Amino acid sequence: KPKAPAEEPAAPVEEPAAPVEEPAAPVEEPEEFVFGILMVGPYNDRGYSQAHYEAGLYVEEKLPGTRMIYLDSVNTADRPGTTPAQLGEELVAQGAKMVIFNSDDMKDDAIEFAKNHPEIFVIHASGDTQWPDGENYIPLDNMVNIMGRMEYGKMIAGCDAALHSETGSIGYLGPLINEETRRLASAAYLGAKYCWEEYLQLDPADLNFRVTWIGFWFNIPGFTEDPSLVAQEFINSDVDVIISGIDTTEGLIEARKAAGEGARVFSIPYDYIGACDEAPEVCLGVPWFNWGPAYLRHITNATTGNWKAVFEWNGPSWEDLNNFDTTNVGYLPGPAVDPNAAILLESFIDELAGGLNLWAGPLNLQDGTPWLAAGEFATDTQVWYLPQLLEGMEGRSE
Amino acid sequence: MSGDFILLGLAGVIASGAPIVLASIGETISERAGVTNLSLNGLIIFSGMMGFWVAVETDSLFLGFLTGALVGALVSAIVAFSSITLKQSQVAVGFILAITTRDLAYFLGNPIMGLQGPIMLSSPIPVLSQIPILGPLFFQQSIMTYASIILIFLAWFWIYKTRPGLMLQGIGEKPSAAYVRGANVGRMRYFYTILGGTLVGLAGPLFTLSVKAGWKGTITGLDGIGWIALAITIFGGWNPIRVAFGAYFFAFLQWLGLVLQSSWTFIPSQVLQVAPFPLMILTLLLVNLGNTEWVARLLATLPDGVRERVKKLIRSLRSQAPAALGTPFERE
Amino acid sequence: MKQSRTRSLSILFQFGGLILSLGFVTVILLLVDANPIQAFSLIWQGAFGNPTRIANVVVAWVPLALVTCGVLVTFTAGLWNIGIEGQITLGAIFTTGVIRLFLNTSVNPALVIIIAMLAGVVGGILWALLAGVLKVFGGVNEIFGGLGLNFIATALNIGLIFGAWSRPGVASMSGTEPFPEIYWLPTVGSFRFSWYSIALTLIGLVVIYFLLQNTHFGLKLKAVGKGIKSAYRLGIPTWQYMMLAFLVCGLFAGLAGALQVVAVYHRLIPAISSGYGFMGMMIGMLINYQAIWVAPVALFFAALNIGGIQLPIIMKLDSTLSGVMQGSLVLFILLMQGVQQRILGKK
Amino acid sequence: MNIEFKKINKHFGAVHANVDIDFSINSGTIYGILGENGAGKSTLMKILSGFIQPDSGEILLDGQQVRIDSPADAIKFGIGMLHQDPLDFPPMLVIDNFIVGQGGKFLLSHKTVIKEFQELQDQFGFALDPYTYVDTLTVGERQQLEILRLLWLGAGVLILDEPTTGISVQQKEKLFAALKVLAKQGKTIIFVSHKLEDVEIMCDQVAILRKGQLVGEVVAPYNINQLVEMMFGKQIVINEPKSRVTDEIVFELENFSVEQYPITIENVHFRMRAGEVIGLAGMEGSGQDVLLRACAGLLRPVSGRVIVNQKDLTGKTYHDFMRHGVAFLPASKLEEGLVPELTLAEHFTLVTEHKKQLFIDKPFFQNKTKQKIDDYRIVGQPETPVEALSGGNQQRASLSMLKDSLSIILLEHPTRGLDIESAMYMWDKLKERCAGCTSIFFISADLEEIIRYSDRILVFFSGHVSEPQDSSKISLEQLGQMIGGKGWDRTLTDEETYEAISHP
Ligand SMILES: Nc1ncnc2c1ncn2[C@@H]1O[C@H](COP(=O)(O)OP(=O)(O)OP(=O)(O)O)[C@@H](O)[C@H]1O
Ligand SMILES: Nc1ncnc2c1ncn2[C@@H]1O[C@H](COP(=O)(O)OP(=O)(O)OP(=O)(O)O)[C@@H](O)[C@H]1O
Ligand SMILES: [Mg+2]
Ligand SMILES: [Mg+2]
Repeated sequence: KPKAPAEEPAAPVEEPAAPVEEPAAPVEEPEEFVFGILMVGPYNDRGYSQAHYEAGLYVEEKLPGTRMIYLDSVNTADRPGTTPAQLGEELVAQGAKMVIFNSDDMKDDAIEFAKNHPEIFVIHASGDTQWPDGENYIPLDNMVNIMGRMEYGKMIAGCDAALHSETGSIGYLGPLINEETRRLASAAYLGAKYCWEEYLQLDPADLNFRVTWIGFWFNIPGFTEDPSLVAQEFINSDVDVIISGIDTTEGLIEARKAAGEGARVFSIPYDYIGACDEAPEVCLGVPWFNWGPAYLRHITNATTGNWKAVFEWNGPSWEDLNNFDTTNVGYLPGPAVDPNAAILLESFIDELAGGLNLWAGPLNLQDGTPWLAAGEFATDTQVWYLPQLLEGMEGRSE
Repeated sequence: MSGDFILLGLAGVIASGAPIVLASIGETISERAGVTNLSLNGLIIFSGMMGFWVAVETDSLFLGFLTGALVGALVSAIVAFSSITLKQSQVAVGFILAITTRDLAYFLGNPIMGLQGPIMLSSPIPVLSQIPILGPLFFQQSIMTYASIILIFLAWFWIYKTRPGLMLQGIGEKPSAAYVRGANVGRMRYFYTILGGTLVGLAGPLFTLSVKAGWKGTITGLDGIGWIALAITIFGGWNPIRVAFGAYFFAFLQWLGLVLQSSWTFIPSQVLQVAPFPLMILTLLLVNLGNTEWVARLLATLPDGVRERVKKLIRSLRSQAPAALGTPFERE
Repeated sequence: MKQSRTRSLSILFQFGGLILSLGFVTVILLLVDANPIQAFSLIWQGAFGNPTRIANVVVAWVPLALVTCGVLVTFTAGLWNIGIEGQITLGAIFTTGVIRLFLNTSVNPALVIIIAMLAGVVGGILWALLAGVLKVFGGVNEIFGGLGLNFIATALNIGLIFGAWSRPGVASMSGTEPFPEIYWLPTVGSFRFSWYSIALTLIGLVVIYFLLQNTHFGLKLKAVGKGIKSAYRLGIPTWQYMMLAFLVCGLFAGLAGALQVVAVYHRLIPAISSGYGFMGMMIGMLINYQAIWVAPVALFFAALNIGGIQLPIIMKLDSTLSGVMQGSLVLFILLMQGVQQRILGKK
Repeated sequence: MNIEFKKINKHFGAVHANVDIDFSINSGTIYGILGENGAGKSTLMKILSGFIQPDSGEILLDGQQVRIDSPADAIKFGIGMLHQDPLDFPPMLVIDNFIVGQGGKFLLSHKTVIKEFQELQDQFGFALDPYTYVDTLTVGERQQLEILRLLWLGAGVLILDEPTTGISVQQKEKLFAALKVLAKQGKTIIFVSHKLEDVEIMCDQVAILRKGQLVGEVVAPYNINQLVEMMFGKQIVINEPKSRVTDEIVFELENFSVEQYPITIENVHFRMRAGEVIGLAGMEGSGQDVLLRACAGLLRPVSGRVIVNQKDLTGKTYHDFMRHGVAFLPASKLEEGLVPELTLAEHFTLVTEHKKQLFIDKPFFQNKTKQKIDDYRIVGQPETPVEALSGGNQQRASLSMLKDSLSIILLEHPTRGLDIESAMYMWDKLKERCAGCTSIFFISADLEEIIRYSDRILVFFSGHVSEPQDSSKISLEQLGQMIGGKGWDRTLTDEETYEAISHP
């Protein structure tokens, strides 16, 4: 049991009767630990949510005595009239001792839930509220924040894209504009620029890196730009590698179509290790999340009494980027990778592993404001709260 | 911006407008016969999912489209049955189906999310595709896009230039008069409703197998398309050519929005995305103003010469719905 | 005597519709290899299994019942107010706007909540009147005017959440920054519902019932709905009554939107209308526009929504099954009405 | 073609519209079907033309028993029917109307068809422009179009259901001439009417229906009195109404012009006195309905003024007119007069002024409705939905809903669709109101009715309005000529009529 709850200041809030009265307890195997996951999308979306779902399966396998329950499509469009906090309670009612909120969008509910349920362990994936250095610090003893350092994945994706671009035009299919999406797009740009200059020995002025935002994580006719059209527009204007930052695979599909019609176009999807499957012939690789090890660690901590409220921003395992047991983010090269480029990509990864830091000055923001002076390296908070795209990138910052 | 880039963009507009063309012309045909099929929004999603599913299982684009067409026929048959045979409100049944088929699609389509399906690629037409400008615009498209373009003219031709088409206008206009001219109004309404629904049903797989290939459940990005297609039917005044224009115009604004995104930073990006809707309302307004009483009254106060001219203008804009649209036909 | 016979016959047909829809859903469930009995009982358990769940059903019931009340008024006037989704959204936007205005002031929070809710009501009314003006003075069918306005309302909502009202730095799908708790409508114990919303809903139900059943206003609305030309000739100011119907419906929709903000989400979220508007219209059709049935049937629909949550947790089924159940129920009941009329009409 | 009806029966709910109808019609004749309103004439003809099916009975064509299940079948057998209201497509071209429904080439080609269309219409002296829209034609022209269309289809039997209502004298003459030609060609013409004079000049033989039954067949020449007795089952005694005109002027039109496509009415001057009854005569679509609606405030005048009880109401709405004591009863009851699905009691609730009452006092209105039902002898209950009332009772209900103190009642076809008894009852009630100083302004297609009940008459001819005619000084023939556009010199000024009425 966590030590924390005792000190919880929110004590006056009365316990909802549900978890206590739930008759799930009596005939049970000794100490089964049930953890629940709330996923923002469908559990089998072959994207962000599925990555969490598979992490849950991973924990079940590695830690006998644990069992996952989940609820997917947790968003108000799909579950009208519900809140993630309320749905978390449903998981508790089914015996969950831990609830994982998998999306940044559930931030407020994760906090509300954690406050109201001090005896339940809460993991908020992608949140920053447990980060003492962060801008939104709200200490809660039963909450952990986990995020993968996807910036590395995106840098590798950017490099991969640059290595394969003949036209020097790379398109980044962005979702909505916020700190996270800005820093990921910028990371991709940094990776692309580095490989373009260092490995291909080309003039950075010839590298054209464009970000087009669709306005949401996926297409909603009438509200967002149509990502298929965006991808087409990229292709029509000479972009030959499309990096996707959105939840759906329009970039890949359009590249597949264009390739089928004889063009030389590639794409790099996002989020899920199996994302290339939808169009392997044009897939250069995928930066993917591996939430398993972090979940395993914190669930183990919870069961063994070692739980501690922390903020974690976990990097890749440089020994093996695609090792399910060790890495937090990975990069799986796709079937379409050119063998020569693969060698260069490998050396880029090695450089990163060796400590190459691309968040290094001199770097200006898109509007020319100096951001990092020469020789300066960005701090974690600077990267996390990146205020604009970087100089040299095309596209909106706000 | 090079001319080539614009040309390719416009070709993309024609391709991405194709399913909307299919759907709104399908609806036009059904409404011409006097039946409003309000189920479009759910129907497109449902037929898209089913078409994709079958295409994945059989690896056959043809079977995928066939399935979509069958789904369209089936759902519109329910609309036809309840409105023609049972004489229930078309709007009510269509509305319910719009919602139910959508949820059904999401429910049944859950297991096939994110699978890799076949994609319909473009098939350039040998000689024609080499014509400058017209070639890339019209002759380097997919077969279904060609079909959608042909459909526009076919539907137009059928309605205005053939004998059965004349009767089709008749049953939507005044079924009793069509009846005494020997038309089996009920059967013809069934036929055209189902035919229209079949075309709408083809729009679904055209999305999931080509324009927005793949099935991703609720985030496939199809929700709302059907309502848009319905509005375009009205916008087009039940004339296939004007309807098609409306569909392309919608797709064009989508494209314009993203092309201008980085240069026109002073406009929030939502504006061009929603632009079709105020425009649609405005058009409906223009088209209908001539039918309203207060305009008639206002006109009465104008001096003679001006009045005649304004009247002519309004008359030319006005598009009249088939007079019997939405009403059941009863012999006695 | 004859009346009671047709009455019981009609109940028989409605029951038939219910059975058919159950059968349909059962077939769907068998199709996906699921146990229908388990699914139905899970939904029941999920809705009424414990007090928290019942409370959650009530939370969903409030906006649903309110919206259905509003929809009945427009239905009575012969109007298809499909724009109701947008009216809910505008209600929520106005409410949020007002609270944001008072956020850092010393104005009494209770007062702020009241003003904000009034503003929400005004927002709903304005959006409804806009559809009304388009219909009455522009000749734009309310279905299409309303659809267009829905899209615009949602775009406005998303535009605000990701633009002018976005949280510092992080525009997110989670909505605007939550309000401090002093601006929340107080809830009952640890439950999520508030006596205030329930009281408002009950008042709304009673008002609508009497309005439509027993008042001159209701009768005139009905006359407008059944025969607008005749109603005009009989001396009813028809366009004014149509506008009034829009107004009342907008009022209820706006109130529902306001409550979603102050009582449920405490912020503006992207899908704030939650599809309640469309669901309310379906309920209206299902109950054949009779106000007395609003409360129980809305409760039933809310229960399906909440109960459906158990399906993915336990049976790994998608919760959209609830929507399928609701839709097929309305569809089959409507079809059976048609069958009944056909059979009895032939006699 | 010879036609034989054998024991035809048709029920509409409780109404037995055709009872064992049994008779035959020989080819080459013009055969009349006579009967009062509701006698079952149209029903029988609709059965013959396949529009509806009989409950029992047989039809034989040239001795062959046939089943006519639909108009399509009827067309196959060469039976064509001209319906009471033209069944054509108003927004379509004349030529398209002509073509639609005909077999022939898949593609439309106007050229060849127009040639034949012209040839055909030349035979009868019709002059329709194939490229105008049907909604710009007069009723008579639309009839001509239908006849041409049916002949083109090869109809051997032509059924005309009340073809002379609403067409001009010239058109009527043309029509009759054409029909005679057709009969000579050996076609069978069935002519349905309740206008004796038409039947008299046209038909070789008539069958008379009453209350769904065949009362007898008569061969020309006819004894009119005998026909009347057969039609109504009795001699009709019509009591002469008394005039109750007073001196007070309640309604005035000054330089009044109004237009509604395609009718324009210009510069009408006119005054009406309390208690006066004014009839508007004219062919359907000559503008009388336009003027009547303008007088009710339903149409806005282009220029001029309307003065009601010394108040200038020009440009005001119908509801303003209502407040000043004007009431309008439209012709089509369920479309414009009564609200379908609402009960009688609900109607009385709607029309009763309630002083800011919120709730409905149900018992009060129940009683009030019962009273009105008794007063006006309406066959129905307070709970009866109005659409379940018979036509006559709907008319009575509408009348009973008028407020008690009205200055002017405007009526469109107050007795259309009513049998003679109901019609007389209507007029008794209206005249009662005249005694209470209410003035009446009414349209009727029945010229006799107009002459009998009006004090003065306004005659309309394609938008032209005559000076008021003194009804006691105009004969049926003169009026008939005037509505056909002849004899327009004989007019009285407003002042003259005033003199004539106030000092008889
Ligand atoms: N569709 C119907 N439903 C119910 N009753 C009907 C219907 N059609 C006709 N009737 C009734 O049948 C009777 C005969 O009607 P029909 O139209 O044949 O009379 P008609 O002789 O043509 O009268 P008119 O001279 O007024 O045209 C009337 O009582 C009429 O009300
Ligand atoms: N829609 C209906 N629903 C129920 N009953 C109806 C309906 N239409 C007509 N009826 C009934 O059928 C009967 C005949 O109606 P119809 O209009 O033919 O009467 P009618 O004989 O012409 O009488 P009137 O001389 O008053 O017009 C009436 O008793 C009427 O109540
Ligand atoms: Mg008749
Ligand atoms: Mg009658």
